Amino acid sequence: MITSLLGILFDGFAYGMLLFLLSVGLSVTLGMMNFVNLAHCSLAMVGGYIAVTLMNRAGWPFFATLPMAFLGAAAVSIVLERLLYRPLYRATDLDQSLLTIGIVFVSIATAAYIYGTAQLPVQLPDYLRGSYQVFGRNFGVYRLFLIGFSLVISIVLVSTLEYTRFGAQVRAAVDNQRMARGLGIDVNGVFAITFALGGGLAGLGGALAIDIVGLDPSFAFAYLVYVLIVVSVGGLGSIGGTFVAAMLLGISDSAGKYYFPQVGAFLIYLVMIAILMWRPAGLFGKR
Amino acid sequence: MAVMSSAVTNPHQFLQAQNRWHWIEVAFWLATLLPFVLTPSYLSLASQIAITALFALSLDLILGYAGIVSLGHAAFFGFGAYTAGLISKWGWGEPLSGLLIAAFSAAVLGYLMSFIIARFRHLTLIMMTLGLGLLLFEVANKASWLTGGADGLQGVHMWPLLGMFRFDLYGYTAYTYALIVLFLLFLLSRRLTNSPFGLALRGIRENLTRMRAIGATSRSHIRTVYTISAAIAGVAGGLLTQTTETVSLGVVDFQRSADVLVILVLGGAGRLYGGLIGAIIFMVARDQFSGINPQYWYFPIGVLLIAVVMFLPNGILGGLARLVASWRSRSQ
Amino acid sequence: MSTPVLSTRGLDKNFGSLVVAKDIEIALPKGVRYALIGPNGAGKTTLINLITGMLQPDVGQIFLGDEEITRLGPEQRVRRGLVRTFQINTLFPNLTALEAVTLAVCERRGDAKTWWRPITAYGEVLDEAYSILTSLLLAPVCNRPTRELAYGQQRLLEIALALATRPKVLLLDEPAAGVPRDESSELFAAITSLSQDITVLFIEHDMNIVFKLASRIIVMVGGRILVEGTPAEIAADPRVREVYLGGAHHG
Amino acid sequence: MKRILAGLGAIAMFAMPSAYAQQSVKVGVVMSYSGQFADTGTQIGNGIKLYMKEHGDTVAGKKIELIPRDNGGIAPDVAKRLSQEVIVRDGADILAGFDLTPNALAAADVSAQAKKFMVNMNAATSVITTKSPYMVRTSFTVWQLNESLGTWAYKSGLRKVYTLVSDFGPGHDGEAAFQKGFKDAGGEIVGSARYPVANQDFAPFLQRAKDANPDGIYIWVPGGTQPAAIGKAIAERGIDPTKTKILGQGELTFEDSLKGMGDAGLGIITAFHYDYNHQSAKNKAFVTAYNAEFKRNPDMFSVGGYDGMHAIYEALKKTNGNADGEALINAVKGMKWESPRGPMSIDPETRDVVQTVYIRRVEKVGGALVNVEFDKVENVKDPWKARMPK
Repeated sequence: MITSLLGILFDGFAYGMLLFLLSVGLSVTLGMMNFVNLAHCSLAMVGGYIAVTLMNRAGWPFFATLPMAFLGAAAVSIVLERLLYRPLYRATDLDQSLLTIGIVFVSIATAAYIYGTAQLPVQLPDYLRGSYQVFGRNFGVYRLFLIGFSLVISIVLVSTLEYTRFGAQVRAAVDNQRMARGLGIDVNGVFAITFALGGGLAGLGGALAIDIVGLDPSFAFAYLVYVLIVVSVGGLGSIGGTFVAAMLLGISDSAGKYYFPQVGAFLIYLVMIAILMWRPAGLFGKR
Repeated sequence: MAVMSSAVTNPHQFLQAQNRWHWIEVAFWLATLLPFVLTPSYLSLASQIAITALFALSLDLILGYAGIVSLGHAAFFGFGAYTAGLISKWGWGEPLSGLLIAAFSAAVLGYLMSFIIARFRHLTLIMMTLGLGLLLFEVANKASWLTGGADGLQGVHMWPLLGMFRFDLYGYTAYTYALIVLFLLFLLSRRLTNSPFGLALRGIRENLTRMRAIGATSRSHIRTVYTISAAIAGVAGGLLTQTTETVSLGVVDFQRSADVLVILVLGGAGRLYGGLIGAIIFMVARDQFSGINPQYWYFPIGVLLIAVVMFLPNGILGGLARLVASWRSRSQ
Repeated sequence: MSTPVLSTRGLDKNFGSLVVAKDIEIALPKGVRYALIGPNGAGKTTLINLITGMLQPDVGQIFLGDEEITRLGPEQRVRRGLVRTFQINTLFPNLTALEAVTLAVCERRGDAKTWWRPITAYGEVLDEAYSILTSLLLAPVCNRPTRELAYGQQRLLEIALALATRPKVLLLDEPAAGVPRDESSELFAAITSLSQDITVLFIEHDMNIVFKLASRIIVMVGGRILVEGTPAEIAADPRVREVYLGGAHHG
Repeated sequence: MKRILAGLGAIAMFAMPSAYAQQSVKVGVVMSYSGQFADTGTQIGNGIKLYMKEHGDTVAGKKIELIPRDNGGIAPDVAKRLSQEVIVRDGADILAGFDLTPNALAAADVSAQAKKFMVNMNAATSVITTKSPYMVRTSFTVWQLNESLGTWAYKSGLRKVYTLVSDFGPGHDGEAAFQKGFKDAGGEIVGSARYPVANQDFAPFLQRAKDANPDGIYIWVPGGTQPAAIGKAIAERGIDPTKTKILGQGELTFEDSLKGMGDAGLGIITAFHYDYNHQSAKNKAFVTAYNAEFKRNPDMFSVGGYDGMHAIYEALKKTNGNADGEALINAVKGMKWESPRGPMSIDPETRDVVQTVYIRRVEKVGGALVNVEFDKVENVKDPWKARMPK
């Protein structure tokens, strides 16, 4: 009993960390900059395709592809931010949604054109595959890696935004643009970098996700709902909240599927509705 | 703008002028008859556009007027669709009464959900509507003994409309039927938005805090409009069932909720014709693009959406209205 | 003495460790013009929020006439005649002035639930709204969207919306906030000409205006009522002087 | 013409533009080219194109014209509309494609109403072919494959099996078919679960299956990104396919899925009607041509499209170019041919496909994972329709 519970917690935690990596960028851009970027998962898809291309066609090792996935997605978000998002910072939510859905459509068609509609296979290096057996339970190596990696990322992220000069600039620019400009902060630059960071993290999440969930052009839509759930349950703009929400949803998803497989599909939505009824601004949301 | 403010001394005249039918409106509705003559082979598409336009109109009442963004409006569309389908399957294939029952059942669902919806705003509201919509999808999938699950509901057969007009392969009956229902419900919506209640809805959209400060019963308004909107969405769903004699999970899925939102915002939310124009442009574009290239039609549609946002903010109608206004003020 | 129109008993409100209202007791008789003054952060707007139900007090009671309204929602209090305006314009940007006031009148009369009759069928509602706008000199711009009105006109519209609800008690939160002094006369003329049936409580910083308009003055400091009295009493009170002169460096 | 409007007859002269299209036969191809099932449509389309390239675009003096239309996923209303439109607007004589059951069912109404020959190239629910007397199927049925697999599983020595299926119609069919075959033979189902259609993380489900201690786990998965995820989860759970047998319908071990699974896939046993690794001269030529044309291997969708076109071509030859629905369906009844998948025929009674069900095991051949056929059940008809009261 205890060991099966432990195994479930472990699996759910790892799945939650995957959701965290995919969502945290959106939480930052939506929560801090008030920009509804529904194309967030397209950036994750960009990261995924970069990783797969480098591994399968150029023969790069898995770990070497991760920074490239981050940088590639970050570069794409900078381009998007410059060309399309910046003129719309003051537009309505609806216009922002429509624009970014347009980008999702374009990204799906582009991915289908370049890579075809088939899903792309990924082979991890041997040392990330298989599992350790403890107490008769199997703990997947890759899941272990995911957990460790995500913890590191979140620590780096939180400390960057809380304790560095750049973090202070971001928070100042978000709180009061005019005052930040007055203080000599390059608000445009800060926003661009924040977007790049959010996009890069999505790309990283995409690259890490493909081993567990696969990759095809519909990825840009398939994960959008989950990511939005994580962000809203966690509370906008709160990195800690996103972390907790992702963990909670990952674990309740896993536990639900193990203990009550007949309600598996309902559970994640029920959890979300219950939490939002209780705390409409999300677990750690301020507004 | 200059025209409007030119010293209207009598407030009655001004509002009456606003409520009066503009010649463009008359022309628009006359133009909806053109497919019968010009493109009779497109009548099936035309009827599905009319149905989608009706669905978008229902969303416009809550989103465009009351400011309630919903990513789960397909719940009501689907509920109406399944209701209409089940009634027919159980042996009552009369379309008009079936449509009324579909409207009523969707309204009941909408009324129940409105108690949850009226409590939330912003992202939380969107996620609530999304979550409830997805739950309904899963219920429809699980209850395959009732809904046919992923295979779709089988055995839907409609009796002739008014006992005279069969639903034919070419879509004459379907389009005529859908167009008349659309027009009637459009008249109803037009009346609603020109009523004191319609004014209150716009007040809710504009400023909820101020609504409380003038003693408005905002939550009860929201419940009312949500119920009406659900009923209209249910009619749209019922129409789809009746004119195609099929029902599948597609009527309640996320894609349908997202599409109708895109259509409405594309056309211009908060204007009764926004959903109608959006439906026509989106569906004709999709039909044409996917006819040219069935694989990559997402690309031009995506570019279309991006272009509209960049060059015509607030949707096609919103953008056009602004262009017309600036052109008028320049020509004066 | 008859029952006051509006009274509170022992209102407390804390945000965490920050005390924003402590033991507030007021009693406003019918028709009196009250000014609520005090340095920034004294809790004046908080008090209005508490009275109108935008905030819930931690402790204490609020009465409108004989009726306790402590647990009622803001809109229920408005329907009983307790109405406010906002320090920062809180209007309907895309509604015309006429539409906004018509809406407020409709809500008061319970007509706003009607969705099957066009608004043009409500002649008397429109006339009433138009006459309110006329009395506040807004008639010439009544068909313009609110967002296009001049700032001073928007401040007047704040009052017009409140009047449309036919208030018994009107709480004005800095009605002239942001209006240049030489342009504020219209506003204060409007306030002066309000019906004597309406009890008015207004927040204002300009002491000249306070002393000209108010028949009684409440002074708040640090979430408490320091003193209440006639303008003459307040002007002579040394504690008030202390707050306004000695407390200047707090500001 | 019973359902074609009575009252508006005068306007009907716009209809049926096919009257002047005598020199060509138009085939409306309705399936999903976009969305979640985009690859299905792509591969069926490739099969169609290859057949036409090999056999020319003219048959019995008629030029074959394709009219592709995107269904965009599960949307029977769209399928029905598109089918109507290709007939009334574009003058199609034949309906083809149909990747998904609900879409095929909706289009079947159109085929029956308009009396048009309809070739179902993929949708695999048994009931579909009963909905139009003018429909033929060139793919397979879920019952055909999985009941055979259930029976075979017991014969191979398995006694206790856990079933895990996708929670929608075809998955339920797979579950029922396998369980029927297995239990009728004498086996025991020790547990079962249905996973959500859009499920991504399979660890909890497989853990639950493993904890039931079965000899084998039967999995039904509809393709897409899920099989690879399942394969990886199997390995990660420490389930050894050589000890606890993993059984499933062929989608579980699609080429792409195997690439994603890696060695975790070794030993998985599946029942299927086609694989590019099927050993026959006909298939070798087919795979080579396919690779030359599309730079990838064909799969069951491709062969459904390829054989579907074969049925159309051969039927037209028999009718001498007459594209009438009645004539074509009669021509195709009982037709037999050698397909890349092996011998296949059309059941004259049900118009459904009769073919060999291969039992395959994943093995490593020349460094790559492939499905190796090691047993087969020949001439399998759809068992569901065989049991249906006549």
